[in-house]
Amino acid sequence: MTAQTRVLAAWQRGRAVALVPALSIAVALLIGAMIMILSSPLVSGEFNPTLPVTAYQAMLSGAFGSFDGVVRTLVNATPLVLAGLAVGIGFKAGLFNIGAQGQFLIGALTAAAAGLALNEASPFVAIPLALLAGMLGGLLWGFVPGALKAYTGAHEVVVTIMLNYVALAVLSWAISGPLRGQNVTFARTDDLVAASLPIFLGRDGHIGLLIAAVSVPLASWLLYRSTIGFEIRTTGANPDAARYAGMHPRNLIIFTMSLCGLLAGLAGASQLLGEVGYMTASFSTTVGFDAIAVALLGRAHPVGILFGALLFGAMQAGSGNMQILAGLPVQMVGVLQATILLVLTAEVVIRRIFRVQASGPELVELASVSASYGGKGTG
Amino acid sequence: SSAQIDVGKGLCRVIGDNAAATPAPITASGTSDLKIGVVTDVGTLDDRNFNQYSWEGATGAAASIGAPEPQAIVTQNESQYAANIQSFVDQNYDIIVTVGFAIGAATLEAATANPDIHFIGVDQFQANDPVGNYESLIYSEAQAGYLAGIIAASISKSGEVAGLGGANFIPPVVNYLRGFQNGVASVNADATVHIKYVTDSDLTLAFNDPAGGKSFADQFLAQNTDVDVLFQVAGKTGNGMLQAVEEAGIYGIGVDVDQWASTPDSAECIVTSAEKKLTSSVRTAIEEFAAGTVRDSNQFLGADTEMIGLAPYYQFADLITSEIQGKVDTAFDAMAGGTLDPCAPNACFTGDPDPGT
Amino acid sequence: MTPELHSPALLEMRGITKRYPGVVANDGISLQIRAGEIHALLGENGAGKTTLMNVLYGLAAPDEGEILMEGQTIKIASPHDAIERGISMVHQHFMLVPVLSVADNILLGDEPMKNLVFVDRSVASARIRELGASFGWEIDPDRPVGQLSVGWQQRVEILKAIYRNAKVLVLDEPTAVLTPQETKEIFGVLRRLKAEGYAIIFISHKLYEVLEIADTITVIRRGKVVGSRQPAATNEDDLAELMVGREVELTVDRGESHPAGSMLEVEGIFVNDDRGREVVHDVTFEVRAGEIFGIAGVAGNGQDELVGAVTGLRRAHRGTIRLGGDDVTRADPRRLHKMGVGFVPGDRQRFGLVLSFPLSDNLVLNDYYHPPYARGLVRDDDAILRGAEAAIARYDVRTPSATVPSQTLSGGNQQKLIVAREFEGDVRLLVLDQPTRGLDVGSIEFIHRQAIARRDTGVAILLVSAELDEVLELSDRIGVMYRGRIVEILDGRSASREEVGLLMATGGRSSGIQQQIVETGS
Amino acid sequence: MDALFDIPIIGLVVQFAVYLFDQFPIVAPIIAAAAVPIVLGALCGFMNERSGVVNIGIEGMMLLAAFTAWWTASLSAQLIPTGPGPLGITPALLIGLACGIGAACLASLLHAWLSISVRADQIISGTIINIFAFGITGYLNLLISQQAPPAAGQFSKFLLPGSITQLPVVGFLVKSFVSVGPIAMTMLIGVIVLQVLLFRSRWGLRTRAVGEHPRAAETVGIDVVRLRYRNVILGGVFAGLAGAYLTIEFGNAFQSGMTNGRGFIALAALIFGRWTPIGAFGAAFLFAASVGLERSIRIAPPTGSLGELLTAVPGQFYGALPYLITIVVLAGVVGRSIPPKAVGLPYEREKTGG
Ligand SMILES: Nc1ncnc2c1ncn2[C@@H]1O[C@H](COP(=O)(O)OP(=O)(O)OP(=O)(O)O)[C@@H](O)[C@H]1O
Ligand SMILES: Nc1ncnc2c1ncn2[C@@H]1O[C@H](COP(=O)(O)OP(=O)(O)OP(=O)(O)O)[C@@H](O)[C@H]1O
Ligand SMILES: [Mg+2]
Ligand SMILES: [Mg+2]
Repeated sequence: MTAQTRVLAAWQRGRAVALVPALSIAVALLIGAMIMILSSPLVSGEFNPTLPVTAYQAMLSGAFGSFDGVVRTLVNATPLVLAGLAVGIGFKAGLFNIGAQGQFLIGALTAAAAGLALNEASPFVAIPLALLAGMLGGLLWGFVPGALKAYTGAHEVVVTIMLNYVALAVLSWAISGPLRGQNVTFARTDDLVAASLPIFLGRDGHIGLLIAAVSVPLASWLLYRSTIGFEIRTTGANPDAARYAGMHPRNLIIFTMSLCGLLAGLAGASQLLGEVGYMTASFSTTVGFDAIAVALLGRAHPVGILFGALLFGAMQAGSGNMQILAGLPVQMVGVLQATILLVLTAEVVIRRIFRVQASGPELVELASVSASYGGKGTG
Repeated sequence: SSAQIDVGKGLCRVIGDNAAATPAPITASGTSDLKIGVVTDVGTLDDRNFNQYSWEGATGAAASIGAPEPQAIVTQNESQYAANIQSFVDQNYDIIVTVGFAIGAATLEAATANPDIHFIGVDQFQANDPVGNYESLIYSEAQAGYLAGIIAASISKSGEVAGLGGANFIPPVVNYLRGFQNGVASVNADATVHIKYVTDSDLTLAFNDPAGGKSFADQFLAQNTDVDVLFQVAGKTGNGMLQAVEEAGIYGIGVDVDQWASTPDSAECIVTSAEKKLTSSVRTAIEEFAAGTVRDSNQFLGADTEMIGLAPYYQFADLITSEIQGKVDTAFDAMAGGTLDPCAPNACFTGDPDPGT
Repeated sequence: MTPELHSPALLEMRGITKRYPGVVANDGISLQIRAGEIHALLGENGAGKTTLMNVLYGLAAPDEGEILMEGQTIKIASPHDAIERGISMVHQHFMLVPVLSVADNILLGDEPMKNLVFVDRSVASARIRELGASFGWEIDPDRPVGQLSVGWQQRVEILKAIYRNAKVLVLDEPTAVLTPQETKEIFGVLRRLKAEGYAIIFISHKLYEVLEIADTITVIRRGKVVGSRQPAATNEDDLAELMVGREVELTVDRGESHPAGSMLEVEGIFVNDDRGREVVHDVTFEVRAGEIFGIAGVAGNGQDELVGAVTGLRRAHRGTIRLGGDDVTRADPRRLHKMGVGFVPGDRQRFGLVLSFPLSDNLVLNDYYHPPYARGLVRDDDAILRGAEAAIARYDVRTPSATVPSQTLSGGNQQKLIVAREFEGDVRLLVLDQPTRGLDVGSIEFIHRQAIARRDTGVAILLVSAELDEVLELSDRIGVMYRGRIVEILDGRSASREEVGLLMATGGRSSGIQQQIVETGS
Repeated sequence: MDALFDIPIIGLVVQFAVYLFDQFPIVAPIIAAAAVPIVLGALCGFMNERSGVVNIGIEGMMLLAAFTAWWTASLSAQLIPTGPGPLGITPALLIGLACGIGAACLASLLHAWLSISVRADQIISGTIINIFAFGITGYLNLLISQQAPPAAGQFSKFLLPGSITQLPVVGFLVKSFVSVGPIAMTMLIGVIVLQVLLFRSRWGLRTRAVGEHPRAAETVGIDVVRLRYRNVILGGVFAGLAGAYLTIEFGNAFQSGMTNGRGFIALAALIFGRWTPIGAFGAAFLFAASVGLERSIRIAPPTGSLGELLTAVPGQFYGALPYLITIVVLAGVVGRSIPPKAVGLPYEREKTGG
């Protein structure tokens, strides 16, 4: 193969993969534009057909218009990548992890606890240990539903929903009790000093970014190149066959849920140590829930998740400008995200409209997700 | 006096032809090209609380100084505080109002980094060397709660009143309620005051769950049938509590703003509200800055500056006798003069979660 | 007996063509069926028999062609239309809802109602009992179907089809899971229905059955009708050749076996099923290296659980299992595999394959973790692919490549894939559970040959099959399983069909009266 | 009695039992009222999942309905200002209720189209509905709040004479289930009717068949696609009722995001209740009762040694209590809930089973 044909082939492959998502996003933005135009009298008191242009321009400039904006996009995407993997890898094992939210919070909490304990230590000690603590905290919060599913059959959807709420209670207890800071006026910890992640890129590009960046190929490797990944995917696609093949679906369920928890916990730790710098009893976030959308957007594939997280991160980064310059309520971002996901999901329609051929049996990837919610459970 | 409504204990009254004082339309006193931005706390802009009233203060100020319409960025999670402030910085805004104590640290950082921008922090406090371009507004909720307590003790027939809060680890909530408790005690030392909180952990339940608030208050009133005055400090969750008050036919007391006007659906039962004048304090801070006045970095806002107080009584005007009003006025003046501590004998927020009573 | 050949056709299919991506499943097929006729369809796996019936039943829309009933063109767009027209079908795979009762399954879609909303189960139950009784079946309409043996499920399917007062009855491989006795019984029913004027389409891979029951036999190959025969004017070899397009050896010559020492020893084991009921009681047998030990039995007599215990998918709660002298009673599938146990599972799609995975991954399903397919935790995709291509070639798996998902393979090729995986390597014991279920003569021949070849290399083979002929053809010794026990072990070469069939059906060698006693006694 | 209280450990148990016995009748009606939207949400899930369609979009459907019901009721109250009739019914509220149900049904139609016709992953479809509902209701609510219409009021309770609601032993049951508003009544009726229909009607039989083995259902002439569409859209009615309950019966105002996870709790109740209406009802009540217990310990803690013990525990523990109880019961008692076999699997008509 000459270099030229190789480039051509790569281009064609890229086109095949990216064409439909790109078209879908375009269509979704059009739909979003229509919603904006229709609601413009409520925004500015008069009908304003150029509102979408203003809004999208503002968003784009916020997310990509400056170096800092780009970094902000990356920083926003960081926890989404990690938590998105926490949901996506679960999907691969046939597990629906609605609990990334709770795992995220517990991870942030345990990272904060470790960081506080090591506030006097050297960053070279404090940072790795705090991150590790975050991972372990999240791991525990994933282990519980995994073990309950494996040994009692308790549906992970129920258990993880419940554990999300329990996490809030644990968090509040810890922050207003044992971890409360010395000189603070409300329930929060002292500032984390030694364990806070160094900034290496622009204004707020902390090294959590690198962790997320590395986690994508690692997850890919784990799922598609390692034997454990093969076991995870086999368990997800056909737990009976996994047992037959000498794998141990119960252990795999526990392992995978724990791994998911670990990733979500790492997301929490990275956001806490890299962005916030202290923990409050009301540490609020929607990362765990956004992660579900990101994982679905990325079709549970690590690379897809990366792109999904970047998209969501960019929208978040641009949302400030959208509010300032277009005066649109922040909820418009949610509307746009839902629309993008909708159009991508109904991609058959997009294919029909734009006459794009399907590139192959790629839907297989996700086939086990909702199936595993139901009758195909593991014994 | 207005007709009673025959529901529950029958204490609520038909509103009649009372009307909320419509604020005078603001006329611009000149023009200004100051760009004003508001970064809210986590939540929504229409929370009928901090976010909304700070925002209204900003729009009011913009109108009065003739500045362009302010813009707001709604924070959706705690990690975005700094980024949202930065968005305004990047757009070259002149005044940035940040709302809520939790955003204080990010505000301080931004103020230090951007000495040319004026920051106003609602419900914030600078403990260390205050920064010149950062004005933090601290309200004395305890004083407002104290006044509400005087009213509650005076109008209660059973001598049993309640203060229900959203979360027991949020300082303003605890301050309101402990002030309330002290106010009640100042009038009737034998009165029973229940202080209860919806949650110790979940802020959504605490402030953003009207249905949960109604359930909570329903249950509270079912288990404490003698309570006939209820003061709530719980944001939207509190709005649900006011509905429970209405169904129980007892007296309710609003919080933060004149809830008789802001939650008209429960107005029949709202005797008054413990007000903290968010809107006018934010507006004043902006107007003063625009006028070039240099003010203290920590603005303690209380009775002395009339930034706390009680809302009108409307249909309950005749319930509040001049004797009661006299007690209110006396306490107000004493607090303004610094001779009355609303946080005694029961201490206000100490940093620990308030266990309630 | 034979209906008038010139009486007008009740049903006619004309020039039916049905294309699926890459396959022409039916290619201009025409067919005529008269009332009172049993018309058999024969053909290899994938010949298009089921597709043709799906077209008739409204489950598949034909690309070309038309259907006529009593001379009139009719349109059948859905099963609903078909049922309206008096067409009923017993499908190749059970179309029963396991959690529903027998009665609910039968009346589903045609429910007798009371008070406009409620299903009138009492009326239906009475009718079902009555209908069953007319065939000599004692049916409990309230039992969940999932609790019935396959034989009884098949009877329920037939009742379901007849319950709707059909004129045309289609039976797609109804006897595949039945014992000879049950098949006889069903044939009795079919003859009676024929006499009542039903037009019956009967599909089977078993040539002697077709010869026994059919009035007309139509053979389909690759979607085309390749010939029609009267039973009297043909024989099994002729039909097989017509089906496959070449000469087929219907029975593989099993040759001489030279058993050596004992490889698998099963001693007094007791095993429970999923619901915790003990369904294998005190089973003892051994399989020697270089011999095929067949277990015959009607499905649902504890074979699944026995196989589960031997392959490590279940635990025997009493007794011991030894492999080459080592105690493996509590070994898990991984350990057994390492010790040289190959296992072709009965439910290939549930246990044997991950349908969404490529062939290559399926070929390493239980060897993915060690060299040459993996080093440490890292899979070696090249080695996996090379291994797969070699296996595909060696076992003649028909597929465009080793990387397509295995769900795109035909059933026979899926089974060959599993055989390719399990027969390879240092195997000492092969457990073959229903290895040829649903396969056509060509595939059966292939798999039987492979099994004998492995036996001849000294592998011990445990063959479990509800297919009596298969057990008889291959086994050196035969254990008959009945109600969780091995009731007798016979010599494979001298045992007769009738003898084993009777043991399978009654657990004993005596006549029907004693059978009653055995049944009520347990 | 007091003697019993002093026995170590057993005494605490006895005290706890007495405490529950004392407080339960008082709190029961409040528990029931809190359970209504959860049960209704679970009924929506029931309609979907029994016919083989996963629905994790209950939350979003409820939120859409809550907003639409409230908004349209408010708008029509301005157009048709009428006094309330029995049960507080006004034309405006009825219009609101209808529109709320309509909105949830529209969302259900989208869900049906994506899950059944497009054959998309059903979990994605539900997620879309959740995100969209959260976004659009928050967006519109903020935009209209500048000129927010006054609320249209709310349905009121069916008032019975005190002699009935004060009856010993059963009075609280009457108060919990009979002396309630119209939507809450619908809930109870819905549970009973659906439970009966599921096992005894033609619709129920067919629904179960389609949820377990759609192909078998198709082969007996049942139109799987149509039945699924119908059930999913009908499920929207229950989500609509659940949402409307929050804004025009239990309360009378809308707040952005006000369902606060009740739709997810409903999903949990459905799974917990093993996909039956009665089971979901029981699970929702267990959950609401746990919340009631949690609040009871905050509001009116028991006295005596039990009270001392309970107040010594950090308050957050009680906040987590309802969720912990759910987990423990699910893992310890209920164990594996076996879902309808075909749930989550898109149905393709012309697909042969290999
Ligand atoms: N839904 C479908 N999509 C694609 N191909 C199909 C479909 N249904 C059947 N086919 C193909 O059509 C051909 C005929 O299949 P059919 O099931 O009719 O065979 P058959 O004669 O019944 O075989 P068997 O003896 O195995 O039951 C096969 O190649 C099969 O793979
Ligand atoms: N559902 C399907 N999707 C894609 N391709 C299919 C499908 N079904 C069948 N095929 C293709 O059609 C080819 C022929 O399949 P078919 O079922 O006709 O084989 P067959 O003749 O029945 O073989 P066997 O005798 O082994 O069962 C398969 O090899 C496969 O590539
Ligand atoms: Mg085939
Ligand atoms: Mg067939």
